[in-house]
Amino acid sequence: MMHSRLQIIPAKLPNYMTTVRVLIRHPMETGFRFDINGSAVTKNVIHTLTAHFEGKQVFKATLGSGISADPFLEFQVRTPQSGELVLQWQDDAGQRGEAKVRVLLAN
Amino acid sequence: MNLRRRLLWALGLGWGATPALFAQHVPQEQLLQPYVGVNAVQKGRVKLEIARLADNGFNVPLKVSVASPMTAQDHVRRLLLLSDRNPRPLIAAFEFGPSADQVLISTRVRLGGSQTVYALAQTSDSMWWLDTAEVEVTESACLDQT
Amino acid sequence: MLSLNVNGVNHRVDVEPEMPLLWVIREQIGLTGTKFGCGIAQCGACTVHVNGEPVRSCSFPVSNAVNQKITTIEGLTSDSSHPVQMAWKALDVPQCGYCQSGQILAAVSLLKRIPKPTDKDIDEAMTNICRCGSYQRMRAAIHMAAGTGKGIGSIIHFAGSGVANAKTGIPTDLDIDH
Amino acid sequence: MTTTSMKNQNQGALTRRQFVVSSALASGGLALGFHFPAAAQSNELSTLGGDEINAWVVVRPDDSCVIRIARAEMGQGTHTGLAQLVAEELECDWAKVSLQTFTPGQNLARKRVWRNMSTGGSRGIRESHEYVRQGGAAARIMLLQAAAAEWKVSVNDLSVEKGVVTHAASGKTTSYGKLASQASKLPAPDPKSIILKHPRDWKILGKSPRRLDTAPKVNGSLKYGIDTVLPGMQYAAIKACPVFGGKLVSFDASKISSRRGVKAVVRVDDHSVAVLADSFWRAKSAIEALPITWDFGANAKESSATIAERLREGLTSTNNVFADIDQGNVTEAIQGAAKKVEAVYGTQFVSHACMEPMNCTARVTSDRAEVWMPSQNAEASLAALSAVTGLPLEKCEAYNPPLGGGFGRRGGTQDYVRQAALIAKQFPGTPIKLIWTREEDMTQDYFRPIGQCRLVAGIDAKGEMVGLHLRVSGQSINAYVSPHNIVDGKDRRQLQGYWKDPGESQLGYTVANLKVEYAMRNTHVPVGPWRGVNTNQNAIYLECFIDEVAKAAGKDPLAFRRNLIKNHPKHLGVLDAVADKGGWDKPLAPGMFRGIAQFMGYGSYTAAIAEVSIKGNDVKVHRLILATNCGHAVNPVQIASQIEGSVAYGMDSLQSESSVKDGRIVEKNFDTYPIARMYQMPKIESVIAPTYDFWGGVGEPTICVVAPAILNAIANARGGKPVRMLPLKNEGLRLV
Repeated sequence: MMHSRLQIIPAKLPNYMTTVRVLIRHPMETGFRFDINGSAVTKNVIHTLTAHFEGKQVFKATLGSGISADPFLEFQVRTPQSGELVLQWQDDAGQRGEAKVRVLLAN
Repeated sequence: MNLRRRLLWALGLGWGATPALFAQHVPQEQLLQPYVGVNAVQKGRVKLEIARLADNGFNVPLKVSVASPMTAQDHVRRLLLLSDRNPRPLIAAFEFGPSADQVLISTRVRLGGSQTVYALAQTSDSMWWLDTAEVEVTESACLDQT
Repeated sequence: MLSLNVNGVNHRVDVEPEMPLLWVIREQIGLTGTKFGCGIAQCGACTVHVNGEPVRSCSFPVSNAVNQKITTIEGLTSDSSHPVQMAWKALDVPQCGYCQSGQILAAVSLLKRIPKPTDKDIDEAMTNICRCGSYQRMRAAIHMAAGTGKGIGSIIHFAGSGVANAKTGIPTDLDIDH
Repeated sequence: MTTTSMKNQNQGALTRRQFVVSSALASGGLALGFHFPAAAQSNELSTLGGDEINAWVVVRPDDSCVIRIARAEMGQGTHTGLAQLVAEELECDWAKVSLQTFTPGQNLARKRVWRNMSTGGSRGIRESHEYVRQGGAAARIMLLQAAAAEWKVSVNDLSVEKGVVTHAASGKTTSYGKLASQASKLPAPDPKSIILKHPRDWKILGKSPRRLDTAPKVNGSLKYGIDTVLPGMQYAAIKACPVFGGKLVSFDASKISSRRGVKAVVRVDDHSVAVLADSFWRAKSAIEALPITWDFGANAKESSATIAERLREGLTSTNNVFADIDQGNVTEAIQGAAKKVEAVYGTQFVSHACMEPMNCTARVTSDRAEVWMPSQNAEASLAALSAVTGLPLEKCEAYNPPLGGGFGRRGGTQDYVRQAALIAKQFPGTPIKLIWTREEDMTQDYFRPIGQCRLVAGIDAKGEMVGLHLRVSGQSINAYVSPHNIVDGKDRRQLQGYWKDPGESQLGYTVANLKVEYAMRNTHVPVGPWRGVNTNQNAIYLECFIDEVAKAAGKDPLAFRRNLIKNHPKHLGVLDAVADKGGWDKPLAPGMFRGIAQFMGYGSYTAAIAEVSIKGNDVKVHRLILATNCGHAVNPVQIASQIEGSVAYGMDSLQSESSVKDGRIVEKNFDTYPIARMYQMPKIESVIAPTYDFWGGVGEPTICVVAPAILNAIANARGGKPVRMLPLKNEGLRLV
């Protein structure tokens, strides 16, 4: 299973925005590469990544072969109170990944 | 059928015709049409930051933000990153709920040759906003035909 | 400390005796006209004169050069006025130019040995590599410098509809001041 | 990261001003009138004491004109040719022209006003002739407008010659130097209003003024990238895993750290290690003594034999093959033919072997990064530096002196720049000069790809070729360097020269039943563009085979070609030109044999005739006549230079080989890798046959016809026995 690196910069008042930085180890195989015998290497990219906060979807990314290998994404989610942030992703081969982090609201 | 294929088709170059030696640039109207339909697209609100030169196009840092109050009445619904020259034009699409407070995305993209990158946002009033950036991908001089 | 005479100037250098003369000239003395090409005395880009004889300095220990008279391209003339240099300029011999310091020094010592060389003499003496392939012009320039009257230089024919266009002023023959 | 400590780490820290002064001294020997930015003090480009009329032209009070040149100069005379283009429209005095180059940072700061800075694909002139001529014309118009305003006359009543403006009616004259200041303040004319001169009116173009960059090349004063000297600079020697794809496991720095001058041993990336010392020779000697453990990986099993086997499979396989041309019915045509000819040709990996080995000097601090390097594309170097250091482009700069050869090696592949930056990053402020040994240069290249080609032809009773089936099986450059450029999985680039599309590299022959296929079969060896790219191999396959077919048909090779090529008048034109000037129908001395070939590449049409004799195993090429129709002939003597040079490069296609054993390249230096030398060179004649209705390239197109012309002559000398698998040594032959 893939390994991810997840960093969050928790929200500060007054706007309750938490910055999420995620880097996922994944080749993001484009389907355009060829192997030694001239066969196309099967496309396999992480096509969806979602973020849920306290069970509610707060962000969704649909990704394609235009995203680099070992995809990196930085975005913001609104976290009005402390709670659990869950990142989930899935690739074309059906592999799933998940990372959870507890957001503690700084006061 | 991807968009480029569709274009070739429209130009009567679909089946049987030899493929272009290199991927061609897709004109803005045709690139955006599948997403915006007949709706107008305005410059503004979106800010796309990307270096003017990219070493090989495999790993190009990109930053995009959308100015929006992000209230229940006025927020960014979707943000699309599009390439006018990649084999697949849609690089990524992002969806935000009204609970988001600001839109600021950083990522790294693959660019298949020198091209224009488009950041296209739709706000909750269904309006489309656009920013573009030209990137020179410095590939092998003997190969690239741009 | 080793004592070296390069282009008539004495230098004292603190280097290992086995350090090749090339690197002493380029890095210790700071004359960069002598080039590194292969490091094994194959290409001749590093050619210098030691007591007037061509030497491939990349494979020539500096200790062998002590108390000898070393001449690099910079020391050949102060104003590029050597007949070989003049001929090189007249025929626009260099392309990228990287090998030319070595080529010119090889040609100079050939002409010193054989003032009126034949093509065969040139083939035997000019063994340096030019990757751009400026050989034909080098050969012509050597003949020019030697005054043999045998230099063929570039042979250029104009042909095709370019000739038909000649009436409109497009050159049909070599139009140069060489 | 294993890094031993660096002595004198702050040695390289010095102010910008000090640096500029010292480098100006270092390049003091440059010829007057040649302005290379050894280091740019700012993003603003100097006007050298004159007035900038527009981005391309600066005029100084003494009437001298400085022409800005964007492209890299790597020997082809690109700078001189581009200056001729501008000067022609500017109507200035050529004797007073000098050149100024600039940095990619300066290009970016002005929103890329000078556009593409790269030289490659024989594109330096053919791609930019229009906008640089417009730049010259716009400057001329502004200078004339300034005169008209001063004299209060109509611009239409003015004439200009060699920078002297005359008003015929009043007899007034003035010169560009006096008008420059006023002209520089005028708005630029609308580019659409500019009409460029017809070639019949050319005064500087089409002539052969001497190159502007020769003088510093005959006295050693020209500074190449490898000659860069910065205060406090340290030298780096590098070693990458000899097996491509292998990894660096570890190294024992303690074994060399006490050697004289050695400062540090550093891991550069996952497959290379470098030694830093106070002299390159010390760094090089130390790295040769450094114990290194590599993980060679699976590729260590690869060899020339395993690669050849994979290529052979592709010649007849139904897997991973596509037809770029499939017209008529090739199978039926060949089956029904009176005679069938079949052959398999093969070409080898070859190295670029630029005379100036790969090198780059880098200085990196936390907020500024600079590189000095030989690069065909300075913007690519700048982008690579920015990517490696993580600093934005505005904080990076790349200085690009003339190159000691490029040949495709120093374009998009900026590996040596990345390495230097990765090393320099570890020693902030200390300039690091990385030099590759020749051994590193020849074993860590992006080689010309290896290939084989199977050709089958059918001849009817009249001796006409009624069917041709051609299949290339070999490594794809695009698959290695830019897979996204392969449209719909079909890498047409490998079929360069067999394309039906006109304009660039079009097949000149018309065959009713024709199939042209490509079977991609890759290797672990890195590949890239090698001067002429795929035209070299493809011309050998087709042009040697056409001779075989002509012989089988009992036809003269020229007459056979003329019949096949008749629908393509430009191809036919150069073929006829070379036959005429080469005296194809004239008898040869006993023991001498001729061969002919034609091909198209880089927008130009080329053909060659070779005259060869063979004594035992020794092949002597006596004479080569090469013809090109490059559209417009900007500088005929420089075109001849390129043609003459292409003979050496083409001959190396015949004799050089980078072979593979245990996953690595065997030939490491010029003792085992032959390069054409003086004694091997034939007498070369250039036939320049421009038709003045298009713009073609010059730096590459004639290379591809050299090898097949010689091979066809060799086959004739051997009683019709062709050499099909290169290099020549496979048949026991050598060039003498």
